[in-house]
Order: sequence, then C-alpha cells, then structure tokens
Amino acid sequence: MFAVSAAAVLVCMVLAMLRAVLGPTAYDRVLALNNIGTKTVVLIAVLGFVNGRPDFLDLALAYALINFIGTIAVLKYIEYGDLGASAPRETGTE
Amino acid sequence: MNRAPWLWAILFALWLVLSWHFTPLFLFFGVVTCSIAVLVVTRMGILDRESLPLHLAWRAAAYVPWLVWEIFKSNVRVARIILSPRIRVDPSIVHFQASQRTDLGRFIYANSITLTPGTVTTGIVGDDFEVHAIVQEEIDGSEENTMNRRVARLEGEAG
Amino acid sequence: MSIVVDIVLVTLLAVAGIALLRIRNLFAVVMLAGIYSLLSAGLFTVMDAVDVAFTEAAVGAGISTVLFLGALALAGHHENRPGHTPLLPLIVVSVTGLALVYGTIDMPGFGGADNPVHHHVADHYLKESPNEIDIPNVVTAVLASYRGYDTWGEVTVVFAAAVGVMLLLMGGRRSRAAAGDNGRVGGDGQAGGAGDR
Amino acid sequence: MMGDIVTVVVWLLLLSGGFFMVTGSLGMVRLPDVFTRMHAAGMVDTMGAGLTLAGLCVYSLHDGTGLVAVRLVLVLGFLWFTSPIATHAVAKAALSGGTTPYTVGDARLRAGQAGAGPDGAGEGRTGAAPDSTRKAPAEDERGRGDR
Repeated sequence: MFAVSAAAVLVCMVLAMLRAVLGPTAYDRVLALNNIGTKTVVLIAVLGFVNGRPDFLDLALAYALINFIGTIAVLKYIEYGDLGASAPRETGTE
Repeated sequence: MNRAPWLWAILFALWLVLSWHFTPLFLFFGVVTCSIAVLVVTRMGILDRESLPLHLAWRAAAYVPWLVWEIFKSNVRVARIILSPRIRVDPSIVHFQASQRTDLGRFIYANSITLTPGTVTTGIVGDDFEVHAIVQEEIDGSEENTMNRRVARLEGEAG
Repeated sequence: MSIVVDIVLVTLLAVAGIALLRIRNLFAVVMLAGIYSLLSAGLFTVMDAVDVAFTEAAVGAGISTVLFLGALALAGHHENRPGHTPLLPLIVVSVTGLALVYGTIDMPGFGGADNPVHHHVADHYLKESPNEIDIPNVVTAVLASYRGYDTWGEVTVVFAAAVGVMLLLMGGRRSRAAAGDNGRVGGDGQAGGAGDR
Repeated sequence: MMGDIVTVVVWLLLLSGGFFMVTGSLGMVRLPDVFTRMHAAGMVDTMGAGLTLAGLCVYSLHDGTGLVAVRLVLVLGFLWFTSPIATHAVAKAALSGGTTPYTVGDARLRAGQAGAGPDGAGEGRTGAAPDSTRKAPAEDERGRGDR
C-alpha cells in the first residue's frame, strides 16, 4: 500500500516539474522548487516504509528545514536583490 | 519567567527522542549540544515570549484540532475548484481588520489564514490584513470571523 | 518498486538537465539546479546512500543555491549566447561519456554482495566498529575515526572554499558600503535591482 | 481484527493523502496565475503531506515503532510551521516584484478565455490546462523583460 503512495508522490513531482520548466514567472519556479522539496520529504518518508526500513526519517526531517531555508533565501534575493540586505523597517509588519 | 531552562529541557527531550541512545557518551554530547544552543540563543537575545510562547501551550491544544478541521474543509473546496472540468476562479484581494492585540497573535492568525488553502495572507500593516482568496466566497463568509475570534481567544487575557 | 522510482527520478533529472541547458534566464537556471539537487538526493536515498543524499541536499539544494544567488546579485541575470557553435563541446562530451560508460562495463554489478570493494576492509569495519569505537552508525565511525585524517583534510578544504567564496561575494559589498552607497539596503532594492548592474 | 481496522485506516489515509497531493499538483499546472497556484501548492503542503504522513504514523504506531511515529509528527510539524511562511514570502515577493494577481474581470483572464472557446461571458472563467501551457512561452519572454 505504500507503493501506491510513492507512485502518487512521483506523479506529483512530474506535475510540479512541468510547472518549473514552463515558468512563466520566477515566482512560479520558486513555488515549484518549494513544492518539489515538500514532495521529496514525503517521498523519502514513504520509501522508508516501502523498503521496510523507516530509518531514513531523520533525513526527511533535515530536508524539511533545508528546504525552508532555501526558499526564504531565494525570496529574500528576489525581493531585495541581495542576500545581505535587511528588510526596510515598517511599523506593524509581522 | 526564565525561559532558558524550559528551552534547554525541550531541546534535550528532542535530542533523547531522536537519538534514543542512553550511553554516557551520547548523553554527554546531548548536554553539551543543548547547552551551546541555549547559550547562543540567550546571547542573541531572541528568547522571549514570542519565540517560546509557553503561555499558549494549553490553549493551543484546543485550537490546533479546530484548525486542522478547517484546513480539511477548505482543502475539499479548493479540490472541487481544481477538479471541475472548466476552472472557475474569481481571485480577489481583500482587506479586513484583525482583532488580535499582540504581534504574536497576528502572526498566528496570518499563518492560520495561509495554512488553509484558498486564502493567503499577502501583507499586514498594523491591524489591516491583506488576503488573497482564490474565490470570493472563501473570504467573506463567517469562517474568517470565527478564526479571528478563536485566535484572539488563543492569545488570551495576558496578551 | 525501486526500479520504477529510479526510472521516474532519472527521467525528471534528464528533463531538469535539458531545461537547464535551454533556459537563458539565470535565475530560472538556479531554481532548476535546486530542483536537480533535490531529485538526485532522492535518487541517492533510493540507492541507500543516505550520507551522500544528506550532503547533496545540504550543499546542493541549500548552500549552493544561496551562493549562486549571491553571485547573481553581483553578476546580473541573463546568459549571453555563446559565440561558437556547440558542435565541438558536444563531441568532446559525448566521447568522454561513452568512455565512462565503456569503463563501467568492467565494473562488478551494482550492489552485489561479493564485490571486491565489500571485502577489503568493509568486513572489519562492519564487525568491529561497535567494539572498537562504540558508535552505532558505521558510516560515522568510518568517516570520523578510521578515515579521520582524510575527513579532516576534506573539512579543511571545504572550509577554505567556503571562506573564499564568502570573501569573493561579500568583499564587493563592503567596499561599496564604505564608499557611501548604502541606499540599496533601504528602499530601492527591488526584484529587478540585480539585473541592471 | 485490530490489524484489519488499522490496515483499512492506513489505506484510507494514504489514498486520501495521495488524492489531495495529486489534485494540488494538478492545480499547480491548471490554475491561471502564480497567486491561484499558491493555493494549490498549499493543498499539497497541508492535507497531501499531512494525510500521507498520518497514515505512515498510524502504521508505525501499530507496528510498535513509536520512535518512527514521533519523527513523522516532527516532520509534519516542521512542514506545517514552515509552509505558510514560505507561501506568504512568495506572495509578498511576487506582489512587490510587480506581479499583479488576476482579479475578477481582469483583461488577462478574458484574453485567456478568448482563446478557450465560445463561453465568452467573462465572469472570471479561464481555459484549462492546454490553454495555459500554450500561452506560457510568450509570458516567459515577458517575464525576462521584466527582470
């Protein structure tokens, strides 16, 4: 039954890849990158169960965090054109 | 309330669960690692009631299941839009007032809005939330008001 | 099941690779390179090379994406078309690739238990590392203890490379900031800000 | 008996998780602009990953490997904490980068619809997947020009 789940994740990766290749804007590609990251996390978790050795979950755990950091770095770059820049201070922004 | 020991305890519990080795060597590594992490965080001065909201823990236990149910319902709605043979969306950006008093409360509310598919918080200035919705009905129903009230209650009297 | 996963992932890798070659917008290329790293990390996981997968995810999808973006902030977004025809590079790459494939014919089957590589010191590591080093993870034991000097050298090289890249990327900014050009930290750092430098 | 119930529950969770994940990915391909696609991506992050990981969690709890269940819960927790922040960051960057979202009666929605067929009344209807893929290359050029 885990094989079905893994197959679903793979189909999703193909669809997200389509979006990454088609674009059209940079933000679509960031969205696809983030989404493929999420799907990789789920894929690793599911594959651990397919092979009967769910020991790789630490890897999924680390991926979830790396993916987040990568996405934030990318978006900071898009928004400010620079990774070292700090956000302009606005009052009341979260 | 001093938060550093709490953070240390949480981190060490995480270490124990993830490692599950109880030899002296590994316990020693865990103690050292957690201590360094707590030390760094304390020196950075970011350990406060926003970064470790312990005072919300009990009320969050009631909020999270409700949020999960909301997420499920809006997932079904968005799935229906996507799977319909001709996609019918009328996306719009809506402004409305949030009634939370603290930044932490607004943060939780904004993330709850984003976490339910169909609505994404795109910007916050003061109390004014700017929300993008995939269809108009997602936003102007009573559910956003319910969520608003629930987060305000979660935030509690202490504020 | 594993073979299906392999096929799908390798196909996606090929798609990502071809898209990487075709697209001239370097920002999109960085995004696709990140996706490429995630996919190959998934592939490494399927092959049970968890430590390699971990490194690939951290370095490939995490750090190198950030470094590429830092470089893009300094260098601009668009890749010029090469002036020469791609024919000669294509031939060189094809010949090299075919030679590598030819080389793999002599190699023992993938994952075979009686491959020579598994009977040199691996037996000793697998049997004795719990007694000798008392670390539950054999890979960690090999990397940090049996091959400690090797790992030390690698870490030194990686550290030196990281410091060098950071100096390259940050040196420019500091000198500009010293020259008084600190306006871009504030309001004007828009999305297109990098492209016109 | 207990095992049968667990098997059924795990099947249900995995299948519904796969359903939401595939639907969300389909939405990422079909929906007309980056803001609406964001909602579809949210589906993958929340219910798709959530139900799948919950299924694995139930299985491993029944299997007696509770540590694995703890890890799955942690993975899900990280995903659900980070996903809205990443989505919000995409939305904010897209807005400040000059991408205006499609809204009701937008000329671009109608333009997409003119190619889609006879249904021309224009209340925010867009063409399906073939339409959006067809106009993608042109927009790609425009996107490059913007940056």
